[in-house]
Amino acid sequence: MKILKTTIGNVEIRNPLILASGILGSTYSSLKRLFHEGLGAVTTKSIGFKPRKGYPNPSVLYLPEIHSIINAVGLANPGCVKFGKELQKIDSDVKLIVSLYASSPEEFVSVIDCIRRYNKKTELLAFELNLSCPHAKRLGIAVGTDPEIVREIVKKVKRTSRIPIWVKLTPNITDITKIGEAAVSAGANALVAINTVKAMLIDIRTKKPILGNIRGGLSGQAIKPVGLRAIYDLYETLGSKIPLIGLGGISKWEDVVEYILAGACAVEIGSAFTNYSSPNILISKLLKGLESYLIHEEVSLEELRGVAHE
Amino acid sequence: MKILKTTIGNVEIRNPLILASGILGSTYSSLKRLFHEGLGAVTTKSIGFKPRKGYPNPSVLYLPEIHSIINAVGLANPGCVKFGKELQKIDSDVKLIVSLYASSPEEFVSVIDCIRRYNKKTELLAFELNLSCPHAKRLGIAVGTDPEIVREIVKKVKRTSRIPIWVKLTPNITDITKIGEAAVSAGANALVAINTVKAMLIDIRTKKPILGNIRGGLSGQAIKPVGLRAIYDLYETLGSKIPLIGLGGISKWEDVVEYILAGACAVEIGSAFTNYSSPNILISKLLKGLESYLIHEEVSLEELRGVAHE
Amino acid sequence: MSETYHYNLPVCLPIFRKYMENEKTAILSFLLPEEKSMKVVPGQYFMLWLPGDDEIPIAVNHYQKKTISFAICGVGPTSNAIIQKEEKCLIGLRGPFGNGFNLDHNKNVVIIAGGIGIAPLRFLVHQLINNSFISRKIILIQGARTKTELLFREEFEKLPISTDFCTEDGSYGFHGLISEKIETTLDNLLDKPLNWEIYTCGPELMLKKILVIAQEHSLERNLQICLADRYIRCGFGICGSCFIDDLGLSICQDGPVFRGDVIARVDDFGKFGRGADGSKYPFANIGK
Amino acid sequence: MSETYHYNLPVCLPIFRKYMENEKTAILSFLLPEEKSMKVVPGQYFMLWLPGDDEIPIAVNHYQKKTISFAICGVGPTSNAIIQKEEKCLIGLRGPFGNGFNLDHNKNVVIIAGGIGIAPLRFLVHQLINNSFISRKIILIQGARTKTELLFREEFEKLPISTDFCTEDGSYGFHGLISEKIETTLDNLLDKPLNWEIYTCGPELMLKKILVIAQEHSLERNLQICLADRYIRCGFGICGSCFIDDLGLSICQDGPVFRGDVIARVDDFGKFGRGADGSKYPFANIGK
Ligand SMILES: Cc1cc2nc3c(=O)[nH]c(=O)nc-3n(C[C@H](O)[C@H](O)[C@H](O)COP(=O)(O)OP(=O)(O)OC[C@H]3O[C@@H](n4cnc5c(N)ncnc54)[C@H](O)[C@@H]3O)c2cc1C
Ligand SMILES: Cc1cc2nc3c(=O)[nH]c(=O)nc-3n(C[C@H](O)[C@H](O)[C@H](O)COP(=O)(O)OP(=O)(O)OC[C@H]3O[C@@H](n4cnc5c(N)ncnc54)[C@H](O)[C@@H]3O)c2cc1C
Ligand SMILES: Cc1cc2nc3c(=O)[nH]c(=O)nc-3n(C[C@H](O)[C@H](O)[C@H](O)COP(=O)(O)O)c2cc1C
Ligand SMILES: Cc1cc2nc3c(=O)[nH]c(=O)nc-3n(C[C@H](O)[C@H](O)[C@H](O)COP(=O)(O)O)c2cc1C
Ligand code: FES
Ligand code: FES
Repeated sequence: MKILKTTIGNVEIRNPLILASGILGSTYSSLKRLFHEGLGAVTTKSIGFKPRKGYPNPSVLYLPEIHSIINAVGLANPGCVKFGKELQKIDSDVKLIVSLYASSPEEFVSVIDCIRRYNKKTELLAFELNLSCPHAKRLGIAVGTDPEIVREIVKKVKRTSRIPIWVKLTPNITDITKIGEAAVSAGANALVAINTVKAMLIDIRTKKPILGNIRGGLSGQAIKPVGLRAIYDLYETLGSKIPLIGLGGISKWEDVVEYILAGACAVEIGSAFTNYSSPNILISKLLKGLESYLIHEEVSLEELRGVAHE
Repeated sequence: MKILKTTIGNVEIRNPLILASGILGSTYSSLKRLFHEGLGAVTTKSIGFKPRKGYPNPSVLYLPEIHSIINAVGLANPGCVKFGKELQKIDSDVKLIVSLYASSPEEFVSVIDCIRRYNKKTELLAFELNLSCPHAKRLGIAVGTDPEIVREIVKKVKRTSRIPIWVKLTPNITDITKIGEAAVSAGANALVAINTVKAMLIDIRTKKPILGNIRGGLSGQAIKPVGLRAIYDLYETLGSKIPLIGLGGISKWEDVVEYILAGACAVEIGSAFTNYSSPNILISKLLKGLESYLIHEEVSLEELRGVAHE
Repeated sequence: MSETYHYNLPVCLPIFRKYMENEKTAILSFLLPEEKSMKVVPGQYFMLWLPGDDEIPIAVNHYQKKTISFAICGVGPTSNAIIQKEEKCLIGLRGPFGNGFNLDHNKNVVIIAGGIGIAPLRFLVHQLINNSFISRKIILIQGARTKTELLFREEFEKLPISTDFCTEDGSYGFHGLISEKIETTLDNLLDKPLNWEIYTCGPELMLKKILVIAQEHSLERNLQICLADRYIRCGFGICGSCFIDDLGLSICQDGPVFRGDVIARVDDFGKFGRGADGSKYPFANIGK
Repeated sequence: MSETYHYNLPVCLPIFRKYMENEKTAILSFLLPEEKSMKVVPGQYFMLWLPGDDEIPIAVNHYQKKTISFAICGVGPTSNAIIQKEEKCLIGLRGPFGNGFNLDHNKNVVIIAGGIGIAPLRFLVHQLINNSFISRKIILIQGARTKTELLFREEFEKLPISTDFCTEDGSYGFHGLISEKIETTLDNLLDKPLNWEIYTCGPELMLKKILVIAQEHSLERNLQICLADRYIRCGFGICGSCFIDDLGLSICQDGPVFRGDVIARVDDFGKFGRGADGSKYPFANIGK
């Protein structure tokens, strides 16, 4: 399946399918497994400076009518020290992206330094910055909703790390392209969109919010048209120079094609793994569909990118 | 069904179900019909100053997997002169909300004046301001995404009209409560949330965006958790004094209850009418379910409002 | 709608065959790729999308096995652009939509077609011939401005039905308006009027006249009228663009086929259309 | 998962019956409101939500007609809060989840329960008795710290099965650890070892010992182990919280029941758990 080879900036992966952060990827074993089941690369759960238990349960619920998930995991993670060590157990052939969160530029730098200190072995494809955390100094605002803060974070982080920096954008914003532009102007190597869409659920018997954290985020098929539009808008504003990685509700190979036509170079897959007894069933369906399409349309992935804008 | 009587500020309607703007309500006959089939009130398609053809088709598409609609009708409407006249044909027992759009405070005032001039007969329940139109002077920004503009619009409009002013909010914004606060501080009589969520679709055979306007908005079951959260957030910020009208993906009576628990006094129904051979099938299912619930829980609609915050 | 096999989003298929029935009417056919066959009733329509341009409602003109055909008359920008497309060009199909003709009876049949109104009626004729286990009379009265606009005439002349043609310019068949023709035909034919079912499609002003004639014969409940002169946006009854006054019925889902007794209660019938902007325009002022 | 009848969101039901099996273990039962009956396999679990508090995995302890029961032992904040709830209180049920025990064989059966590990095995015992058309031997070996923790003992003593109890303090049955008991029992019983299927649930350190014993008898493929000492978040295999090293299998969906030969390849088995934050903790340090 040579035709599925994908380039994201300077890095090459065997196919454009990447595991989305927070899905299955909390342990070295599951990351390893998902890669060996066929994905082009895998992203870890978002890692912070300190261990975090996350929010009480229920924190991840499936909504079958709309083939979607609502979650409020709350960035549960063992912290960068333990996770840095854990990463060492992953074979070096696994293409790995480490997702990070923090609430200030300095903290992002510390997390990266820490991961690199404890994980001397595995070479990383990229760090993916999850900007959904509340800002340390400016109460109530997520770091990813202010272009200034995003610029500062990316600048600081770029100075620390020679590993490519991908910036993951939230759709819960008036104009996603403004944040995209800020990240790119500060040196981001790729943009990833979208994270989950603000959402919640209420139980009508107990009359209480269902998620332990009350509020959560929506992912899965319901948000595919939303993610697609985000990528389309980013491509239109930023052009083809900056690599875009699309995600949000991808569950069929046709969705992957749509994202690439909108301007993505590669895609991430998350909620779609729900209901598969084994991830490789989904992965091989997507890869096969994509391959046949490229052959049928006599086009390469690169040629396909952004064609919907023509 | 006395227990379904609903108060929104100073107005009373027989039940809390209102037809959402842009759904079925483009003509006096369909508005009349929908009211007679059991809704508490009906909202017209958004009306502007001049006639508008809207965007080319396809402009309204059904997405069965997620029971949702993507649309880019583009505010097609006959303009306030013709529509004002058309409204006169509606019997005065029909509880009617006229939805308006404009791209500046002055234009909103003109549309209201015009509707009142041409429609001397029908008494209106409220004007609902649709703020999704691009701003006349500030290119590319929707009027509803800037608290300053919203405040100015509502202030001007309130000076013109003694009819209650409802302000309909877009979810495509970093913080919906900021706009809600602005509208309320300027005198809005109620807030309506949410409008559609930014979205799009691409055809993988022709490699072109499907909607005539390329970009559109998502409505229907996919956005229910999104609208619910918007109402919950607005209620939390604004408290119980300002009436909230919830919409977005309501398709079952349970959804209505969720919105009321989140803080809505009433709800609007749009996309859910898809796939019903007659609207009254849906309306009576919703009303019956709601009524049994209230009886079973021994609670009134007013008592139910906002309980999820306790 | 979502339960049965149905295209909710436009499915783009290459034009499989194309030919011109006359200089402004193209017949386009497509092969449906699915395994199972789609259920389509005469009178139902598809939204035909010309990618990057616009989308218009077009009745199913023929459907057999997996081949579906449309007869499209060039009257405006989109219909003209579509008929200029050649084989292999991709056109999006969304549908089938709407309430089609009711065929569930054993009566004799009169079919009245005006101009491009023959499009859905061709499919009806074939269905009536092929799916009837009884023998019944089928009379087709087809009118047009001139001989070349009597679409599918040669095909119909070979079928086991009575045909009756008329042209406004007298170039073929009866010389005059179809409404004049019908009046006399009905008077002659309908000895036991309730044994007859009447189907019609064509310009709305013609349909209006037919309704009046049917009412004079107390046949409005035996009359099935297909409206095809109206603006359609969504096709599934949600956007409100196609609702007709005063009943508040949709053309796109409750129609396009209505019984005569229902349409008789529609004030706008034969009088006003609504454009894309929702404003009314009088039918009298425009002619196709 | 979505095809079969299943609670994807917590369905809040009033506690229908509650009683305490001992001072820290409550049996809660609920009436499922649906028309159709839900398919539940022994070893499967529900997420039990205490509204406004937290949600924890609890095995199905009994299920017949529309009544479903759970045996909950108070060990931490949420389990203790749940067992203090009284009848009519609303508890959310989400499930059933996970891969349950395989009952599709005609072998004789040894069931080994340690402490609250009896919870899913009670359902298993009843299913084996009720749904077997063959006669087979069923031996239940149940261990606990003390007599009052031998849950359902009197019920088991009345069933047509052999029972064998042991307590760490000698207050009932054999005086000692269940693992000692098993070793001798297996040695004695298993003349034709492959005719026996072994089911077990209990503290993971106990399960680990049982695996070793089974391996010594080359019985690991006849051994079905239910893990119930682990943190579960989503229940449907998506969040990754419950994956076990090194195979990368989930407890919540691939488990909680695993065959002995599979679990033998799991490095973490009996050694490390993972907490809510995903960090590992050694099992040896904590005791229930
Ligand atoms: C259910 C249904 C089935 C149909 N089936 C067929 C079919 O099988 N074959 C076929 O050829 N056609 C059919 N039609 C008609 C076809 O859809 C139209 O001819 C087509 O939409 C025209 O699109 P256009 O862009 O080419 O022209 P447009 O510019 O949209 O208009 C075409 C004509 O309509 C008139 N018109 C439209 N809007 C207005 C207005 N606001 N004010 C005044 N005049 C107006 C114009 O005079 C113009 O000549 C059907 C229509 C319906 C509703
Ligand atoms: C599939 C499955 C089925 C189950 N079935 C049953 C059942 O039928 N009945 C039943 O009573 N229980 C059952 N359990 C166990 C039950 O889910 C737990 O006892 C419950 O989750 C405890 O929650 P808690 O909030 O009360 O206590 P918690 O505070 O969550 O912890 C309970 C105990 O676990 C230990 N622990 C947890 N996390 C850590 C950590 N990070 N570091 C150190 N120690 C830790 C603690 O020592 C504590 O005593 C089952 C578990 C699983 C996975
Ligand atoms: C259970 C769950 C946990 C998630 N955790 C993270 C996370 O830690 N970091 C992050 O950047 N995104 C996280 N996400 C968001 C996903 O990475 C992804 O952006 C989103 O789910 C949309 O993609 P999908 O529709 O394919 O799932 C999480 C999503 C889910 C469902
Ligand atoms: C076809 C269509 C047209 C719409 N037109 C308008 C409009 O003119 N004005 C407006 O305020 N909202 C409009 N909306 C948005 C709806 O009023 C509503 O906010 C949205 O659909 C969410 O509700 P729902 O999920 O119940 O449909 C439209 C929605 C659809 C699907
Ligand atoms: S075209 Fe939308 S309702 Fe008929
Ligand atoms: S608990 Fe989420 S994957 Fe198992």
